[in-house]
Amino acid sequence: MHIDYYPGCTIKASAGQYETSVRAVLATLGIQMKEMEQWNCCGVVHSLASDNLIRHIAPIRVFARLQEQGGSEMLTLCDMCYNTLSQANHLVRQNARQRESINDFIEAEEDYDGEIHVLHLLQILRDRVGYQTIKKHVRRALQGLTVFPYYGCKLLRPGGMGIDDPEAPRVLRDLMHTLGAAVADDPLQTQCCGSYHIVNHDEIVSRRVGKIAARALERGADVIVLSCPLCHFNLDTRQALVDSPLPVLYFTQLMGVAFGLDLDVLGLNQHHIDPLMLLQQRGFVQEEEALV
Amino acid sequence: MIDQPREINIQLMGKDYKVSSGLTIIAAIEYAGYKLVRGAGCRAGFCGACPTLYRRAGSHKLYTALACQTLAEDGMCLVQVPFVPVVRRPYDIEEVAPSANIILQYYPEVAACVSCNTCTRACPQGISVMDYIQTALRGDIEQTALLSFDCISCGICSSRCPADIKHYPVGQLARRIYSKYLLPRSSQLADRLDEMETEQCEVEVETMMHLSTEELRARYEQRSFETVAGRDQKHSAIQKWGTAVDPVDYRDEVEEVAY
Amino acid sequence: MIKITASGRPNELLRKAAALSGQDLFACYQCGTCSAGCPMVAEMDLLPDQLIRHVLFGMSDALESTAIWVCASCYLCDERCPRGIDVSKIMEALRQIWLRQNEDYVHVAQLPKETLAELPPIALVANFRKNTG
Amino acid sequence: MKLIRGYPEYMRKSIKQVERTRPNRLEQSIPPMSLDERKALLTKFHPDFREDQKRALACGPSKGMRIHRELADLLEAQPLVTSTLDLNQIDFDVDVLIIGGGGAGTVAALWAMKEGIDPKRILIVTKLRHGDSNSTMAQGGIQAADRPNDSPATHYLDVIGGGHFTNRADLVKALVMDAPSIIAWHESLGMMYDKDADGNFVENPGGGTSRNRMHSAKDYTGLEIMRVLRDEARNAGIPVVEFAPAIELLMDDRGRVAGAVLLNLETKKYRIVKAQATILTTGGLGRLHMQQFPTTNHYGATGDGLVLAYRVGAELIDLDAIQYHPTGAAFPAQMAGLLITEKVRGMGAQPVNKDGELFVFPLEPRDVESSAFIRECYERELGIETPQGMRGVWLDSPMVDMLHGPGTIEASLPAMFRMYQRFGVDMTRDPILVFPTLHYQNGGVVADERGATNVPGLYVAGEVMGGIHGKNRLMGNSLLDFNVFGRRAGIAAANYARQAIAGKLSLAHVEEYKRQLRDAGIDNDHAAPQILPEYRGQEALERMLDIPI
Repeated sequence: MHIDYYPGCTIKASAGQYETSVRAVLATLGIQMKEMEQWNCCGVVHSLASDNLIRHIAPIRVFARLQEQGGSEMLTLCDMCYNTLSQANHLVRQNARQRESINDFIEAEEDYDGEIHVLHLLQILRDRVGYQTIKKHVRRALQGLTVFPYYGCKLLRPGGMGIDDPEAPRVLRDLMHTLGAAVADDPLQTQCCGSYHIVNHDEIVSRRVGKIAARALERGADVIVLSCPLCHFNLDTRQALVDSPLPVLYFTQLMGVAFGLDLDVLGLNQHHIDPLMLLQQRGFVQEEEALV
Repeated sequence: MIDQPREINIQLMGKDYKVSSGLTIIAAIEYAGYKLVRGAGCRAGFCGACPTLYRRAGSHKLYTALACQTLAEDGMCLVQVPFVPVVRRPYDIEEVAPSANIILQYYPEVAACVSCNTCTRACPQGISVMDYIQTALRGDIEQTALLSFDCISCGICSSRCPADIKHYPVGQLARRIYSKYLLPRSSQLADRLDEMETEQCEVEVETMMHLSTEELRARYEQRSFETVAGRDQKHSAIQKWGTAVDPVDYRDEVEEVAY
Repeated sequence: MIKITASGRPNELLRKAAALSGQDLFACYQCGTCSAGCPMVAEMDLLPDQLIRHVLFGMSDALESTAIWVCASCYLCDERCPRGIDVSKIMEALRQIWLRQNEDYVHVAQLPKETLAELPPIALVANFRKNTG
Repeated sequence: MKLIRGYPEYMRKSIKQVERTRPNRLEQSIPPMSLDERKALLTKFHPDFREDQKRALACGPSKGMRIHRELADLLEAQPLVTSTLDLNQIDFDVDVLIIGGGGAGTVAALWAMKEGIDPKRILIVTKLRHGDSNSTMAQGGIQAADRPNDSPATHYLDVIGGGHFTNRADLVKALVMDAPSIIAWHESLGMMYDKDADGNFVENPGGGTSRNRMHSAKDYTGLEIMRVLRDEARNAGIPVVEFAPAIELLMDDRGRVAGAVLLNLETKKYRIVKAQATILTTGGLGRLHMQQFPTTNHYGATGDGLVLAYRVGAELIDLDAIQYHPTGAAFPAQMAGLLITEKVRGMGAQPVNKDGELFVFPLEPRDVESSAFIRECYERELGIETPQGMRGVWLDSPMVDMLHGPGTIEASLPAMFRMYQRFGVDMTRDPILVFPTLHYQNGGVVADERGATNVPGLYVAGEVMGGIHGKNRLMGNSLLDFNVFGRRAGIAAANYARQAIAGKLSLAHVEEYKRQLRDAGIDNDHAAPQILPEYRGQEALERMLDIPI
């Protein structure tokens, strides 16, 4: 089976390891990603002002282009893309007047009426593939590894848009359990990492990240997993305030380790905080593999 | 089919003029009596000196075009844009090796693009301007270079951008990085430059220089011609080009008549 | 109906904030749940519930507060508000009111090249959308 | 007038003939002319051989040289300023002044800087904008012998034969020997040449080349070269004053060129530049419209540099030979004179007359091909007359896609395709109407291989320089020429500037030239340089009052 795939800018610019690990994991599960042609940035954040229509053009243009290309479902990996696209889709479906204005402006071959279904990768894995199938592909169960799932904001909220219970999400926990890992839970898992303040107030991000990482450590975590490239950047580069920084991985990288996939496609060497040492110590990765 | 009257009415900067039909905008402005200093360059669509903003009778839209490449129409109301301020950031080409963020470092406002596509719609070259700004945002230098190649730096895109992006320097930077760092260097050229170190080439040229005109002519007429690579050799019109068709010394003979 | 504002003039700030956010600010009964859950309160000068109050009174300091810029639209307050108010939309409305009267809140041209070299595009795009008009 | 897909009905009838003969023509061409045939054709039809259109220069260093009368008028016109002009206030005091902001000027500036001149002590002044030049408009390519089956000596032979053995050998040597290193420089600057997967250049033939050595960037080669050079000059911080043509050179009391008088085209204020060395890179003269030919040249190509150089005593060469490019657009009128690159014929399009007959071998040298077009239109009366009264012959462009596959024109000739499309003609479907157009100044100011003229302190490069191409330039050698001699002049001027100390500025040479004009009995009220051509409508000019406001 194949699915139309919307990558988003950051996946291409600085989160290549997420994309390559996803491709490898999905290939193992028999799913091919077909990157849509000619796409643009989704806009990253949904505009919350009632009249700021120009800020909705980006995500809706993405839909209009996929519609022109004959797609009906869209896979996203990035939490922010997922959130922005879903909220824009919701707006198009709910607000006929704004839908019309935006369609008039976009001048696509065909108006976009909210027909395309946006899916986050985690939804595919949970709802389409299923944990049972995933379990069948586990070659090296992650026994003895304690994982701190970090959801952040955009995967869960606003309520109607999220992929899981906004206050008590479990998708990452269940997935990690499927891989054989132990999971450390904490309310900070769903709290903001400081987001785009990294641009001009990185001290805010450092404080937020410090707090989250310290809590993860307290809970006995060995590693943080997540799915958002911005959270990843913040957590991976701003743990300076923490005494013993925790490696931060995309959840698909751990899936790849558990599936026994080639390390070079998993991009485990593309992190500020090196995860390889830990994975070697725990015996999930052999030393000669890690050298690749 | 187009039916145009012999004379048309246009407004130049709000003033009415009657001009002959069938003229380009630039020629119509001159016909009306303006001597252009700004707003005219190559007059052939290559230099970007003559961006024009105009409205058409019966439309609410603001259009853009190159004045030398667009026909003046009856009812047009237009102004030429003498200059679009587009601030570029200086860089050292030796120090801009490709990385995902290299363009964002110089032009971070690329990230302000709202994908409205106004730039693309305004571009007189028909370039997908928004798409190359988007590929720049995601660090795809190759696509940015390829998509922006036909740009003539007229700046119309930047004059219309709600996000204040400076488009053409973005394309320029991408093209130079792509060509310098991502395209492989020519090994043939490198070989020739090595060969020229040995002075062999110079000796050959010096030999030519010391030949009499008669000897040169003889060599010229005896040149062998390279056949045109990659062309359809079946076609005679093409094949002919691979033969000696070039001029010889007729001019010298003729000149004796001329002076 | 008598409307009381701090200045005695009609409350233009409230009118705009309500229109842009689509929220009924009068619905707020000042329970403070939003502020209690907000991960950013440590960085804010006025807390979210205080901001709403200030807007209701037409106090222009709401627009001068750092809080509206610190809010990163994580939607936690919206999720928890017992009165169903989308506080994040009020924050966005206040940012928009400020941005439409002033220059950009963050000046890109002043961002150091070293910072720009490492940032993911996603951070820059989000920052632009929140902090520039 | 009714137009059907861009053409009036009567032209459509002729196009039908072209379509009718096309299947046959796709199979066969006609042979090139013999030398005798060429000679007869040229003397009778080439515009350069119309002696009634030429006259001898009456004064100056090249007195007696027979040149086109439009150019002679210009060289014998009155200066725009007199020696009474106040030269005491120096507005720019620089080491190297470069007059002309096209390719040659920009290359010269970059190399003067590399030679050690502080970029702030270099000044480019230009009539229009930096980059407004024929350089930008060059389409086809740039020659350099860098493939294994080629050599600088082969290039040399092609150049000198193409120039009918009238070229100056030392200049040709410089041209061909420098060519590979110029391309290497461009490669290091990041110019986006067409390359194959291995990084080697895609190289095509051109009229008169025995090897494929035309490096190109689609059909925007000059644009690509110019915009990268300009970008590099901007990175270097080299000052440029735009809309400020030089209207006279300045000399010092020891007879050396020492700067120029600039005119701000918008305020009409003059400014004085004092320079240790001056490089003229003012380009060509197409906008003089010799014999009323249209031109491919940019708006500012009015031969100013020749005028300025001649007045300080610089010698001229080969100015009797002007290049008429055979394929200028003849229809629609809005495109009249615009260049249709030789690449179109190179890719298989044939020139045919109104009956659809191929009447000349498609790839004769430019001057021969042009003469054949003129003969077809004005002697045999087999051209097609446009509604505006211009005559032309068909260039059967749809053949390109038929020979090379659909989409070739759009991919390989995007500028051509786009230009015709803008004016309602689809060149992939219908032939295009062409007629010779004024293209290039073959000759120019005499200079040595460093670009130095016979006047101390004055250097030249680019189209304004003569001798390189002799009487006829080959395709792809003008982009090369401005790079080679721009670099050489920039380096030589930098070295000269380091030693020179310009003395007191003077315009005495202007008075001297005026005296020579008087002595020669020339009494006219033309003024030169012309700066810009006159295109205002007749009706508007007739009622214009020249009132200072």
